[in-house]
Amino acid sequence: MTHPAPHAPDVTPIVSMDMITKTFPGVKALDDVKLDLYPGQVTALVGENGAGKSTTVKILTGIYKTDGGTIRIDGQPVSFAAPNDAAKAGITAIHQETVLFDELSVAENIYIGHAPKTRFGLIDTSEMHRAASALLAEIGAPFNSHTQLRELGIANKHLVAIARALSVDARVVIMDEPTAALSHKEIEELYDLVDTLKSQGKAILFISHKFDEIFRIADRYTVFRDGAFVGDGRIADIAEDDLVTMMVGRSVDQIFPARAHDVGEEVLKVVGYEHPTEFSEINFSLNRGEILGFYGLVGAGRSEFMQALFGITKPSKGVCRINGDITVIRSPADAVSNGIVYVPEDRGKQGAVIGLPIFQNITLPSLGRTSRRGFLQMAEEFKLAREYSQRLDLRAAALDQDVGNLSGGNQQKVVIAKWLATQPQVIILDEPTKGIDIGSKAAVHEFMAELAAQGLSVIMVSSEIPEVIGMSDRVIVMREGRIAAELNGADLSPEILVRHAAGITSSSEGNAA
Amino acid sequence: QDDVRIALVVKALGIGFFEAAAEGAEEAAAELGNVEIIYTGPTDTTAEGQIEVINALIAQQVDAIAISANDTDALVPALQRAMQRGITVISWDSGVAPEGRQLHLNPSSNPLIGNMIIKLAADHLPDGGEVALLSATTTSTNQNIWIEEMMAVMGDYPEIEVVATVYGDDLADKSYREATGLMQSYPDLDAIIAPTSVGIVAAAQAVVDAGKVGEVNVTGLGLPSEMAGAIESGASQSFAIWNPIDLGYSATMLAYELSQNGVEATPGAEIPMGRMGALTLDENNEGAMADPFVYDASNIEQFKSIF
Amino acid sequence: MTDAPQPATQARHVPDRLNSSAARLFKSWEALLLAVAISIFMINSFASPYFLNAWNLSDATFNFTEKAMIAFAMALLIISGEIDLSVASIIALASTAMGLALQYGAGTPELVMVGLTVGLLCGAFNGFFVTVLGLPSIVVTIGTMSLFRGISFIILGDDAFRGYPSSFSWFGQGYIYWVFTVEMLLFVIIAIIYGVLLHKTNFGRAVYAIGNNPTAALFSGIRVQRVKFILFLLTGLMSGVAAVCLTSRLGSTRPSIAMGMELEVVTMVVLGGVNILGGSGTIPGVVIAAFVMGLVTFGLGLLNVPGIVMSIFIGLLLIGVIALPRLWAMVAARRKA
Amino acid sequence: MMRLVPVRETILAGAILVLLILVASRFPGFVAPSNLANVFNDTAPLIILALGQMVVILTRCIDLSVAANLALTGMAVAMINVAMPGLPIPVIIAIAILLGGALGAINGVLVWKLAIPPIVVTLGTMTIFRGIIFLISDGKWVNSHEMSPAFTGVPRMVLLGLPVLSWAAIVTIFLFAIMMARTQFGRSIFAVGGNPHAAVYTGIDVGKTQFWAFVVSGALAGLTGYLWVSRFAVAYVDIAGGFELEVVAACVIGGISIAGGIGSVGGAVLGALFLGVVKNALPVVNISPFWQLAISGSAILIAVAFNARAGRKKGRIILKEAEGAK
Ligand SMILES: Nc1ncnc2c1ncn2[C@@H]1O[C@H](COP(=O)(O)OP(=O)(O)OP(=O)(O)O)[C@@H](O)[C@H]1O
Ligand SMILES: Nc1ncnc2c1ncn2[C@@H]1O[C@H](COP(=O)(O)OP(=O)(O)OP(=O)(O)O)[C@@H](O)[C@H]1O
Ligand SMILES: [Mg+2]
Ligand SMILES: [Mg+2]
Repeated sequence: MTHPAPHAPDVTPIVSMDMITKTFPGVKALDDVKLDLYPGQVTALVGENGAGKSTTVKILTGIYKTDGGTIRIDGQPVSFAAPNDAAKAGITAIHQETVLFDELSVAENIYIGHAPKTRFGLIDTSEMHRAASALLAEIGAPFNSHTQLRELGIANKHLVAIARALSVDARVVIMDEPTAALSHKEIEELYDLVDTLKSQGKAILFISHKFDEIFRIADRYTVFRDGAFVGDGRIADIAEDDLVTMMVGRSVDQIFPARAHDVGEEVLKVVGYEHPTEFSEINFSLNRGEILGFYGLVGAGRSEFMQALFGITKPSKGVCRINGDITVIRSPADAVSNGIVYVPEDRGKQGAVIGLPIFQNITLPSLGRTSRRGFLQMAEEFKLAREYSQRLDLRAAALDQDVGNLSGGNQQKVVIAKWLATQPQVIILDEPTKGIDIGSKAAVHEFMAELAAQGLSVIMVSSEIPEVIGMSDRVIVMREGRIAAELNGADLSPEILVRHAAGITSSSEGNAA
Repeated sequence: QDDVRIALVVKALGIGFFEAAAEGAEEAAAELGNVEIIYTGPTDTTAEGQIEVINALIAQQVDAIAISANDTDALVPALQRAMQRGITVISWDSGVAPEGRQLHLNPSSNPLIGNMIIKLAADHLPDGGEVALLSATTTSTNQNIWIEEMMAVMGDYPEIEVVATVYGDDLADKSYREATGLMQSYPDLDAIIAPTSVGIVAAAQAVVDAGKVGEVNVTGLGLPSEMAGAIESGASQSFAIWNPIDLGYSATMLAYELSQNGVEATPGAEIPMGRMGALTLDENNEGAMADPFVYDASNIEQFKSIF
Repeated sequence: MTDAPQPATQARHVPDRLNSSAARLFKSWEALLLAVAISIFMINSFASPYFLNAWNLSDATFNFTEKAMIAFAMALLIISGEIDLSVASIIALASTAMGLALQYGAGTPELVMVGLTVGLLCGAFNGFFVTVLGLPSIVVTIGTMSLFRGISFIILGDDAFRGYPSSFSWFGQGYIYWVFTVEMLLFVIIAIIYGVLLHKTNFGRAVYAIGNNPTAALFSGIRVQRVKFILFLLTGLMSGVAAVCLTSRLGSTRPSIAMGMELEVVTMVVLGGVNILGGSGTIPGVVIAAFVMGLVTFGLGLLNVPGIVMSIFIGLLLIGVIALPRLWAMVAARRKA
Repeated sequence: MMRLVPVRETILAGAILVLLILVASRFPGFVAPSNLANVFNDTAPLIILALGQMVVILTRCIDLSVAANLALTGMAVAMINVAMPGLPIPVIIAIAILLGGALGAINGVLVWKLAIPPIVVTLGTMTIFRGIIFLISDGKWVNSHEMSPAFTGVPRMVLLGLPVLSWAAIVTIFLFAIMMARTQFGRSIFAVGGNPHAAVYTGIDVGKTQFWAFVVSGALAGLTGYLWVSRFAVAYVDIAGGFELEVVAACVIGGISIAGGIGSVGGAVLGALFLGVVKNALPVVNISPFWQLAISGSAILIAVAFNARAGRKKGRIILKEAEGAK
């Protein structure tokens, strides 16, 4: 159904950024970068975490002002004083974070800022809902325009963000990691939408850390490294390995670390965990030195369960045995003192205490050890922080720097360091590599293997099939709040995982075949 | 500097009554020649505010403090400290407990005022009726005493019934609302007695707004300048007040006598206060300046521009 | 990372500190505030001949010691991201309770016990609504602000409790040595206790963590609700201490006691550099702010400036001390561009 | 659908109704139309201020300076009236609104341009405004006999059976209902409070919206300043002292979330009316005025506990059975 895109090299870009520079206090986020977006083509922007991709998006949408350089649209230099100017110039974006309003209706979320008006200058609500309904129908959204946004799940919210981007008649559509929160089916629908936009002659900027999808839908690529432009070209002309090398500055071994799958005695046993609305009948055990993968589609309730295990939410039923003893965990403090720690999925909100210095973040749960009778001992704290930041190869200017100034990947390292410093028995990693670039990802995998080898038990929640299969000794698949299957060894194949996660039983598969 | 500094501390700055008293103090100062008046007070009627003011005055080593107190008891420690540092302390208008001052100057005698306020109401109710009290704050010393004195003589007015006592906190809006509430709760109400210059004005306004001029008579203690409108509209037939100018004048004179002329404040003493004659102290070292004076349509024009 | 160019053992070195401690001290809010305090002191000494007098300065401390006692506890509460607007009303209720106890023949030790206990109970009441029911503290304490004082009014009406024993007057009127009052001693002791608690203990670290990010603090194993509850208890307790001092100083209890003091306490805390949104602030800052406010009120009082005009200065100081550095940064940035 | 019935508002209206019935069972006179009109008239200033405060709170700010703004504007127009008794009242009202708006703009600029937290800004301006009243008036009162009859007459002038003061509240309610539901500004207010971060991305200037919210709140405080001073026929430093807390309380009782983004015009109005009815009913049912403070404090606590319960997230409901129907 897609037309072959006009690949003629002489086609002129709609948007052309040149010599763009942007500095934040202490960080040169962009340094003389260039980026061209062509009509009817998808340009993939790739780079490590903190390479400056999202910053570029924010400059193109008028949220940040540049310190230098020019942006041309159809060859004419433009400057955006505010987000509205970018929208007027025909640039629209689906941002990396969902930027919507829970208390407003779907239609208002789509049209806020550019709602249709009546003759008296008031918002024309009926026209707004009509137009919104039309848009929602176009992208196949399973809800109507009057729904409160609050009532929608994360994937549907993303559809609203997409509808909003389409509601302005844009010529340039930017998508910053649009598939990170979507399930398999929705991702496919998004790809179709991208094809449609392409065929309408729109220029698309697509940001992703997933190489399979870049090679599937992009026509061109641009690579940034550490805020600098490295190169660009046609996807058809480059091999995956070369793109990775360009991006990281070296070649990266994408093989998962080899591990000896010899596991020790049982450390943790969960029996009959239940919650009134979120999960039910959770039974499993975890052994010393084991990596237990938890796979499921987004929203399967894995995080909810892990948080219950960590004492954040209260299960209505069920017991947990640690080293054979029944242990009641009422709060994270209980969990920590029993050697269970949790690296949350939402780094900014739940992980790092932004505002506190790095060393204080690292020692926060270990203060009992670094202090004397409740009184702080700064020297002990620095000692502990130094030890673990070195172990994790933390990149920071100083240990008393605010953790908020670190890049996402380094914040993640601080969170992991904080937990390792407590010398836990069980570490739960919720989506440890989400939004992490390919280079750091390998390091995290390496590190997990090392932890397991040292006798730590690891629970890894992940939605990435290769990671789950590559790292886990055993995998539990969750679906709709329940354990759908427990798999290991030969059963670990992508097809089987997806089948259990999506609830396709073997018999129905047989019927379908 | 050899000027005698006398501080006139009032309940709160900006109240017409006290502004007039300050005028009287200045008059006394002019008469005495070498006196500097420090007119001061908090901006809200609180004891804590007055204490801060007193502390500042002690620090300046003023010669005398003449205070109209927001609280009988709370000011005592601060004023005692002032006396320890050699400062003459008297109270006037609204008093402090005896251990916190050398003498107290009552504007009038409390029984006279108590009788006066009920008589003003009764004079216009030959057949008796229902009256209600609108007082200042629940903690105002003088209002409470006058109401007590009034209750003591209620036997002389058998036809008059006091149906309620409410508090307007000396705030115009609260007094207004309380007065309106009174007229709603007691549809047959005949008079509102407000022994406070803020309350009486607000009550008069409330009566006018409720369209009850002629039905409900507002009386009590008020300032002619503020009550002129109410007399004119008929919301108030008459009201009383002592002359605040005289009061400020007398307080200053007394403070001067005590601090400069070595006069002792002891029970039975007679202390001169210039053109106002002399103050005779009772067993509590208190004395009354003069009778309250009644204002009505016949004399209001004459006084409204004075205070 | 097996074939990464660098061997994993040679991790890069991250220094402990970015700036020297002297540099940090110099740039701090406390330094700015101290400069303000010293200039006010100088101006006052020139403006009034009565200012530089030990007894006068001693009297002047009464203007802020009671407020500051509460301000220290309030500083911790505000750093943790909560606020308590009911402190002045707790004073009223605690003072009323002491008055009641007096009616039943309580002596000085019992009176103090009653005052502190009622303060604690009020703090627990606030803490319950905020931490157990999960309600916003600003709203809860606006409610209890009316409720606590309302109960005092119900008990006392237009009456007053008086006749406190003379030994009781020691707290608010007594002197330890020469011009040094009992309240000053309490002020110093409480300042030290809270300074140590906030800056030198695990509890203080938890307070900062909670103020910066309560969710992450919870996920780090800190008992967030318990810490907050304790902070409400402490604020209630300090209000109880202030109630003892104020009642002792006034020698009587009326339901309108300490009316409006909550805003002065909050002003003191904010002027002391505590971020009203939580997460940062220090006890030394609050101590200096207490002196700044005391010096301004006392200095202007010596010139017989009415209290309300003084409050203009406090208001300007509050906004100005925060606004000026930001304005300056803006102007500097513009000049650079 | 749940959304069609605004739950909070209905329950609050129910509570007010129950209150009225209780009072009426002992004092039928209280619910006579004329008395209810009085109660409404008495509550009108609170309603107007609560609407202004609502806009500010919705944008995640708070305006503690409303009462001081009211007092300052009231004093200013009273003094203008004394100086120029001939100045027509519409001009006076325009001055009041403009002056109030200008004072609000001071708050707004400090919040917008210098990013000082609103509670600090308005705590500061609250004391500064009060101080300025003292400075311009020299602490003196402006009394009724000094004001022109037209000045004091307008709010009590009766139009179609209701005083102008009541009409001022009704018109404000009407304008706000339209503004909040159907204008770009009104919707932006919800967006800014609901998710300021997202508002930036959708091209809404958060600071500017907050600025205008303060201007609106200030302008209404200015208008109320005139209405208040002319109604009580007196102006002095301390008028409406502490009223800002009552205004915030009305908003809280009306279900306006102090965290911003949630609330409605109906809620603010009902919250104000609730307090108005309580305040007016107490003296009538002969409960000692000393009880009033404790009762309104309890009302705030109950209302906020209740609102929080009603607004609490119901969880995500992953388990299918839990949804019931299946
Ligand atoms: N508001 C800001 N203030 C200070 N530094 C910032 C800000 N926004 C981004 N940065 C810094 O700029 C750099 C580029 O960040 P950016 O978000 O553009 O990276 P990215 O390529 O989108 O990374 P990711 O793949 O993790 O999304 C990082 O070092 C980041 O820490
Ligand atoms: N309705 C929703 N509103 C907001 N966020 C949501 C919603 N549904 C899901 N999310 C977010 O999506 C993420 C995944 O949801 P959840 O934790 O329930 O499922 P999971 O099986 O753990 O999925 P994951 O694969 O992300 O770990 C979480 O970050 C959650 O906060
Ligand atoms: Mg990004
Ligand atoms: Mg999850």
